[in-house]
Amino acid sequence: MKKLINSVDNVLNESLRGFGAAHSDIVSVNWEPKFVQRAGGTAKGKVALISGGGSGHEPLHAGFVGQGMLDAACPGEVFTSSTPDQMLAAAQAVDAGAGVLFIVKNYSGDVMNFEMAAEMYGEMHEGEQATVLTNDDVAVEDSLFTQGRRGVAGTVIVEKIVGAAAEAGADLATCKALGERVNAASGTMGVALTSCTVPAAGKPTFELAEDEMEMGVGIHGEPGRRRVKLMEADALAAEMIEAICKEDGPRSGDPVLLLVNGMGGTPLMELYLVYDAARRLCEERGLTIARSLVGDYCTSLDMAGCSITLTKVGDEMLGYWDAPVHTAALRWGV
Amino acid sequence: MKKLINSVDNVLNESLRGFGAAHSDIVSVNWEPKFVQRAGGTAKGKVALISGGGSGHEPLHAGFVGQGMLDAACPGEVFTSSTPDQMLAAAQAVDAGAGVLFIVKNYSGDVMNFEMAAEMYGEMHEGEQATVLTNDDVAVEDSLFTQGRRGVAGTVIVEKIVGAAAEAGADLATCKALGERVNAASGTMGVALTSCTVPAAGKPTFELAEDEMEMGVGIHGEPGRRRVKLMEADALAAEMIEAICKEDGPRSGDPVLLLVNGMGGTPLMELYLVYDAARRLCEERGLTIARSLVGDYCTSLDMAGCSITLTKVGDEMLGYWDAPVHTAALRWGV
Amino acid sequence: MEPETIKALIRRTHEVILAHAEELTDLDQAIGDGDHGINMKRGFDAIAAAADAIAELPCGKALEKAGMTLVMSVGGASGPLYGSLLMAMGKAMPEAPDSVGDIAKAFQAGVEAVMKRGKSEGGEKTMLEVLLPVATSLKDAGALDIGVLRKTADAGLASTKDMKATKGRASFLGERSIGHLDPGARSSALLIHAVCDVIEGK
Amino acid sequence: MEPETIKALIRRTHEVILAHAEELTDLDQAIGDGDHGINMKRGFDAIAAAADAIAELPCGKALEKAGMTLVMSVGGASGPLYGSLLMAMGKAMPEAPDSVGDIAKAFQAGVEAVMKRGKSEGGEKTMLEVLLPVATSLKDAGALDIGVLRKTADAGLASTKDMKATKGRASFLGERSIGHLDPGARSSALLIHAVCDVIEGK
Ligand SMILES: Nc1ncnc2c1ncn2[C@@H]1O[C@H](COP(=O)(O)OP(=O)(O)O)[C@@H](O)[C@H]1O
Ligand SMILES: Nc1ncnc2c1ncn2[C@@H]1O[C@H](COP(=O)(O)OP(=O)(O)O)[C@@H](O)[C@H]1O
Ligand SMILES: [Mg+2]
Ligand SMILES: [Mg+2]
Ligand SMILES: [Mg+2]
Ligand SMILES: [Mg+2]
Repeated sequence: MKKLINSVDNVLNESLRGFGAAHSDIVSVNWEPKFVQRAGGTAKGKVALISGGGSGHEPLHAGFVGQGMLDAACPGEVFTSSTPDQMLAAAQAVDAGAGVLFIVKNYSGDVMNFEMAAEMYGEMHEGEQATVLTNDDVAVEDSLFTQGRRGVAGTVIVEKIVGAAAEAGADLATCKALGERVNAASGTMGVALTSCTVPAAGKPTFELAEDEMEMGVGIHGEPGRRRVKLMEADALAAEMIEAICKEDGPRSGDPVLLLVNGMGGTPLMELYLVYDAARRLCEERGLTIARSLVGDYCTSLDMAGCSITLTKVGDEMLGYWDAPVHTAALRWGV
Repeated sequence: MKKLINSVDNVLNESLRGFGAAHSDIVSVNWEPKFVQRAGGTAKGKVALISGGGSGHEPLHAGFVGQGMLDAACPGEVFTSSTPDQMLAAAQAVDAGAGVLFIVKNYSGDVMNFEMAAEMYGEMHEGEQATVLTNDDVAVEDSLFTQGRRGVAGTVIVEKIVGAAAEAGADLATCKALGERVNAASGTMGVALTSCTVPAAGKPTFELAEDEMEMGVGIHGEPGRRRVKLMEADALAAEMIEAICKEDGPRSGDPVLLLVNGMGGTPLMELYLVYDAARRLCEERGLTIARSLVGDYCTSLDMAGCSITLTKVGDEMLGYWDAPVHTAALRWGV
Repeated sequence: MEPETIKALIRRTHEVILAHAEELTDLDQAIGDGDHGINMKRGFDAIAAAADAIAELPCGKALEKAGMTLVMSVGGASGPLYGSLLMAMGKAMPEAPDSVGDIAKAFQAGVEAVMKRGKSEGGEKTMLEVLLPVATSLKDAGALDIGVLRKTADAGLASTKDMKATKGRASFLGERSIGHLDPGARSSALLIHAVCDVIEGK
Repeated sequence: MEPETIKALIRRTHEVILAHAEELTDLDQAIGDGDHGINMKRGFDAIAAAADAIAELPCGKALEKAGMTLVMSVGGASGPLYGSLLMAMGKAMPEAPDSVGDIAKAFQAGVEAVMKRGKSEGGEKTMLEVLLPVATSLKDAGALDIGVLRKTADAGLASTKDMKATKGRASFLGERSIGHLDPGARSSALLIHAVCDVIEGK
């Protein structure tokens, strides 16, 4: 295993300390228990947004804490949901009287830990709270008979849009409803060229031959739909966009937000090339690319690969997307 | 070779097309010959900044075209300096009456191609022009007897600071002198955990064993000072910072800008961990970290690894660093 | 329960988890995300670190505290599930349990808490494949039969191999989850064996 | 010079570069950045594409146009260097060269342009290790001796192996550049051989 680390036991702490120091103008880090919150605190009367989950997906979620997006993020160990004490402490720190919205990716671990935190918070506080579950990953078929779809890169879009709404004064119920609409309007499909390696495991999560890819891979290296032979970017993007559009995805005439997301080990040059392919394919389908985002936003450690997300957007969502944001990983308008 | 591409011959064109489409609010792409310029053009009377060089270092340089930084960038083939016709056409397009400053990384190919372009431009135009050569890479020892040091990630800092000065109305001579001062104040050292793979070559530029690193690697996969055994991040950062500070680097009491730059295949989680190590080491040396930047800014295709840059900065440079910038890869204050 | 017995239980479960952490992670790499061994190790490290404080408590409270320790240190799916198991067992445990029936009842309450927390039942290729039959076997037993307990756990574990997962991370795999043991079922079996070891005085 | 001769020169140099592109890239991977074969291929593809237009021109202008084509298509170090070589040769070539002396003089002018552009001289482990001795050999020759030309080029190439590079990308390697042939010297030798092939009517 080749990683820029000291010992496998300190990866999260040291990385988080570096993150906090590099962005001390935007965030502050609380250590026992671990959570990241806005340096300036949450404005009184604003709905507080909290997300979190396993680490290894950087910049998700701590990189999205700041004006116009999250109020706090609770980083768990690598690929392991954070624990309820983190969420509880974060909620106490950022609740500004308008309630707390938990944004949770749909994994059993995340769901259960956030549920426990919400129960505990409910027992201790009068304040309102609500949860948005994200499950944008279209790779999981038959989702009715399982845990359901996974929450992946679409979560970033939910956090941005709901973050802007909260900043604009939307109340808790409105934020929750909006988050659920953004999630429902989003579909993501991922592909891996190489496995990721969990530091403490010390070896790749799965093996791929030199001529193989994993189509529909999860952001924890969970196996996907099927193992396929290496494909050209155009064919790859076509299969991914087909999978997104298939069920309830965007149709001709729909304006969409197109996110091409790197998995951590893929250079920007390739991501822009995939974006080029995705854009052409969307246009062939009659979709209008209203906004674009290309880069590493929801990663899987050192995995090479990418995901494509399409979110059907209307004017309201676009307005929130364009609203000012000032976080470590997304910044505009300020 | 595993890459998200169609054919090796179209990597640059397709990636550049994607880049242009994803950032059409910031840049426009000219195709014959290839260069990227600001969407709005260059304001009359502003010194025009042009950089360029081989592709494969994204976001360098096209990702730094925009308000407060470059006016144009000329992307060459992968790892191959761009050609004089590109620079010439770019200069003609962005010269706004206050002259053109070429920012060139010190490689024989880049230097010669820019020289030819400058000669041709000089023959055709009355306008002034000047060049800043960047050579911040401290890995090359004995630089007096060779081509000299290489220009690497410090180039980003030169482009940002001189870009802000040009935006503020500095004239050509001032911009050139400032660029040379920033370059002289910067030192960079890189390390590779894995080789990069040039698409057209189809195989890794060099081989590293599972327990080896290349210390002092170049951003084209040029071999470095020596091959070493895998080190912990702290030891690695210590050796890199020692190399930077050794000759003419920052001393106790100096305020510095600290850039931890990913080589393309390294996840953000590891970069922040290296930043944490670098920060501690700088503080032990009595350096004051005035500003920080962590991310992929000057990459080497899919290479795993990183570089550390320290730039000694005074108030003038800090003012320019903090000035608004609106490019695809760096954005603040707007 | 004697503090020494509680400490022995903590020591033995910790030992067993440490010894099998890599195996659990390997199983989780095949159909999950490769952290189950790491998660269990973190949780049982935390319990071991709190052993003195836990051992002072009455049996029920000790279980609750151990469960809460898991919840607050493990994360992932296994943290809330094993945490709920122990916390619910603790709540249901009489102050001085004096029969297999007491223990069976408490264990049953724990397993139900797992099902509630996980919104799951038997046959979904999870730790419940071990926990449910062990609960039944305890309930049905007149006296404690360690051999039967061990066999029941092993059989439950083995049964996960040919199952298709419909809960937990492995469910994303659909058919491809078939042919692998479930990591959580393996850790449950290990823990049952560890408890049996202590009862047998090993 | 006959258009057909120019076309034959273009065809043969193109063929040879295509056939050895991978070898050139391999050499450049060892002590450079692994693109020399790709660069040369791009340049000679461009010349071949312009063959008709180039072949119509008088010898000197044809060389200039071929050189400019390299400059505008290759990039890297080799583009300006080979470009300068051909452009300066073209400028120095009489309208109708009719002696080895004419060619020797033009070639000498080309090599000097390389040295000026590259700020380099012999002994630095570059293409000049081939170009310089070939220039000398041409100058000294009464009549054209193809065999000598080929040997001179090969010897120059071979000499780069034990040299330490002090120019170009390989110079960053210091001592570690020793033991490898220089890719640019190899492409120069290939081009000399290609020209010899045409002269010999191959
Ligand atoms: N809903 C559930 N009900 C019961 N057990 C579950 C459920 N979800 C997961 N598990 C168990 O948890 C185990 C995985 O634990 P672990 O790897 O620590 O967490 P994670 O899946 O979050 O990485 C699975 O092997 C399974 O036995
Ligand atoms: N300053 C120089 N003078 C003469 N030849 C040089 C010089 N720099 C580089 N070369 C030649 O160019 C060759 C490398 O060409 P190429 O790989 O195409 O360009 P780059 O080094 O820019 O990637 C070297 O092998 C060497 O022969
Ligand atoms: Mg996990
Ligand atoms: Mg090159
Ligand atoms: Mg797991
Ligand atoms: Mg080269």
